[in-house]
Amino acid sequence: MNFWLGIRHLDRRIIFLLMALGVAVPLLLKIGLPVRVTRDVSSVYDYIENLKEADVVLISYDHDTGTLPEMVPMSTAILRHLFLKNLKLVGMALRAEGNAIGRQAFKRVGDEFGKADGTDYVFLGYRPELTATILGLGTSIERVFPKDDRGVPVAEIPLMQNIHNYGDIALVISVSDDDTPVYWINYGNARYQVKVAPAVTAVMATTFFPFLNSSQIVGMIAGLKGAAEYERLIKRQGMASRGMDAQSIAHLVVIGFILAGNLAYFATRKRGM
Amino acid sequence: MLIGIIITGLLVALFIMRGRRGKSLYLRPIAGLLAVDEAIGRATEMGKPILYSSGRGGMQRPATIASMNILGSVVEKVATYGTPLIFPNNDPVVTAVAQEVAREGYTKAGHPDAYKPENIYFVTDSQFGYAAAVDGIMMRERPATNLFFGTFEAESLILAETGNSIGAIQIAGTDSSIQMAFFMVACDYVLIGEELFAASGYLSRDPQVIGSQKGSDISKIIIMVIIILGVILGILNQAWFVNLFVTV
Amino acid sequence: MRRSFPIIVCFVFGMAMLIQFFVPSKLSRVAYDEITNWAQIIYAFALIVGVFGLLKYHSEKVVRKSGGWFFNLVTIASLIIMAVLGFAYGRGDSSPFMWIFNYMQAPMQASVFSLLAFFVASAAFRGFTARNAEAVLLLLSAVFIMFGIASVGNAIPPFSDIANWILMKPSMTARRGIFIGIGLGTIATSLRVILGVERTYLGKG
Amino acid sequence: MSSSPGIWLAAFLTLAIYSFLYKDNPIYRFAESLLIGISVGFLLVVTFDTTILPKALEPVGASLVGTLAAGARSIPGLIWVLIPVALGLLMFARFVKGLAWLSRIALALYIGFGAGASIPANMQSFILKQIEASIGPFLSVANVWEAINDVIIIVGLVSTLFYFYFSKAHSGNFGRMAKLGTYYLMIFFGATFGYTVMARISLLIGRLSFLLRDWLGLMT
Repeated sequence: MNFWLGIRHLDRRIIFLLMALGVAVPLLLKIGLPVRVTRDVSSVYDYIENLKEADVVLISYDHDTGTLPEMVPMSTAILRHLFLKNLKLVGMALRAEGNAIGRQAFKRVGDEFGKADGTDYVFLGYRPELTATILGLGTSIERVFPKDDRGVPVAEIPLMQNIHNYGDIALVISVSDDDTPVYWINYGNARYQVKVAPAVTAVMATTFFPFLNSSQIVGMIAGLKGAAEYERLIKRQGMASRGMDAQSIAHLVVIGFILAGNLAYFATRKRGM
Repeated sequence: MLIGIIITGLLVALFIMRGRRGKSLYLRPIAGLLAVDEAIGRATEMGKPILYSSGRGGMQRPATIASMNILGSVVEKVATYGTPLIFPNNDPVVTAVAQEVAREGYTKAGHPDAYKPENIYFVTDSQFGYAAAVDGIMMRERPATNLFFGTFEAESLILAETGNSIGAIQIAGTDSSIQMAFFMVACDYVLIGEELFAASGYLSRDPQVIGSQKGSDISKIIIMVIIILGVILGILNQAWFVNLFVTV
Repeated sequence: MRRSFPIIVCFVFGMAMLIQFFVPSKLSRVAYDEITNWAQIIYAFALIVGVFGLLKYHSEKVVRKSGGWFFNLVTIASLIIMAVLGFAYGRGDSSPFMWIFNYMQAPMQASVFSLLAFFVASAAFRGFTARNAEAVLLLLSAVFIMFGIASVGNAIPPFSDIANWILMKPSMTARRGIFIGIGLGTIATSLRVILGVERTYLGKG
Repeated sequence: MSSSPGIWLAAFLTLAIYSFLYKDNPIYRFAESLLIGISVGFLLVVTFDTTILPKALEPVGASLVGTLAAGARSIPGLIWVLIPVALGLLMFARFVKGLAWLSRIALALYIGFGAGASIPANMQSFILKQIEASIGPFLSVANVWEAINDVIIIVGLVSTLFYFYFSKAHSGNFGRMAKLGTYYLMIFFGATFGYTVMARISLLIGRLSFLLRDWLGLMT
């Protein structure tokens, strides 16, 4: 059979196989393709870099399990930076599924740096009702979260003694797979002037371009790519860098197939096949 | 906002009324809808079933209602030809409605006995459980035609690519702008955006429905005028006009 | 009665929902919550009907021993086991119900979801051929975005800039056009339903 | 390599689903049947816990007790909570010949509810917001490049709307505008496809990481 005709009627399973390899190989081998650090990401990094020791950062886990592959590398890279800088961390969730994810992430990365629950970080738990919760934290954190996620009264947690509302918080990071950060911006930032930085899925990124333009947010980290950039900035290459290699190569595989498909189309059309 | 709804509402109502008085209105052809007849014919010739899906939308979504209208016309045709129609559902309320629509369609076509409620059934509400099930049905029942009309989410391409691999003719229409792109690449015909909602008028030829389409077309002209006016006023730095459209 | 009563119900509740939006009062909020609850209850009962239908469908195949009846049995058995475990032991973090969800349902759903990565490739291979002007635009726009945003092209400024421009300008504007069309189509359909012009869903009769 | 039976089970089921890519086979069909059964069972329990019990059974039970205790005075309350339950029960009328039409009442309520709610929601997010976003940028045109972009946007929007104009034949100048609209639409579809590929590949990365790292322990 003619070569190009063969390409045109290529068995789908060969495409599937190459796709699987395109993702699996970069995951297994460290390739380290170039990553250009964008301004959106570096401004979040710089803002955190300029915080003083013992400043407080609030991280809210506003996503579900479906988008974990994108969210975990992002939150891990951010947490590492924060612990590395010896900042104090307050965690919470505006989604039920995000609660367990955030709690585990705090513990996992906290243990890496030998940080203790209650003195270096605290995980407050989950509250539904975005607007009410975000506004409530502006007046009193303790009123919204009387106890932390382990059931310890907030009044008895050493870390929380000096943290009462947004006035004591240097930055809010919303790790989200939908437009929850918009609520943080509209209620937390607009009403209480707390600084906000969204860490969102790649698909959601376009939603926040207007807020970046108007400087309503400190910066933005979006998707695996954003996470890979952040890993580059903190000089700890992890899951995101590998994932981003896999992303890049898988995309090249898809583009390669499009090219092959077109070449085959024109080669066979000319000969009237 | 209230004004916008009143204007659109009045326009639609006005043209529905004009339609009631029997004024006939022109509607341009939509390729995807013309292809539905052809696709039904093909399945009949090949002696294979037709697979219908309304995707993941609940019955409260207008796109699902539009899908039920299309289903009604499709059922009348398959009932006449005796072609089997399989419709696995993702939502139990849709199942109930679709069964009503199908029963009525078969009765109207004069074959009430040919109606098989077991061909329209609830599978699961799990998005990917549903996708897995419909893929399985396609591989085993080998439909000649797949019709996807309604609100689709990520499962769209899982269904359309599997349908393509079994060589089915596929026609799709959805109100999800993202999934339109996937259907565009994987299906033979696609109803783009509003074409899905306009389909009802084409298929039923009900003058009142066609009238309401005219009403929404006039609204489009109004919107175009507003935009062009907005551009001019914007260049003249008149912010008040833009602010008219700011909603909280 | 059979025809007109459902249409009246539809009209009344449709108008009620429309009016409550514009008359913000405590009453309208209570009414909204109440109707939402009703709709949920109707869904729940429809689900029970649907599950009956599903069990009937599968058990008939098992009883008739039709081809692949074993798989119908798997569905029936797993449904019943899941329901019994859920009702008997609850839905706590360490319940058997959640164990099955975490180690069986969730991974299977995620795997079906990820089939898309493969299907995206095969669809692109077949669907993106430059047959005519429209197809060329479809193709170029997809390739620029893939290369310039998600792949190595992102590190090369002209590609990432072009990709971002496509995304934010021509593509965004077409999306707005689609949105306006869908918005009008939705509103017209909803009005037809409320006014009783469209009643296929009740069986046209 | 993992020693957790849960991980092994999840890995087996993941591979069972992937086997569909090769071809339809009994192992895939087993996983598919299992997924349908489990997911419906899951939905049933969750719906019972979150809807049927707290929104139907408990209120009815509570007001029944209330009626028995307080007598006729609380009968209106009882009727009120019985209405939705009765509507729900109408769904079962479908099984009774001659009464099947009763279920249409419940369906009509459900559909009317959705249709009424969708009108203001669509007006706001699909129409007014889009108009605002389209003409807003013209208030602050900084340079020629921005002006060119703004023109591209407005031409695109108007021509796309022409495409969606149904009650006039697409011929002559009108047809040319509509044709221009389809070009914009194609750019949108291509861009959306290309952009979404990213998210889809992330999912595969997630699954393969599970297999390679959590199950086989190959990623270090």
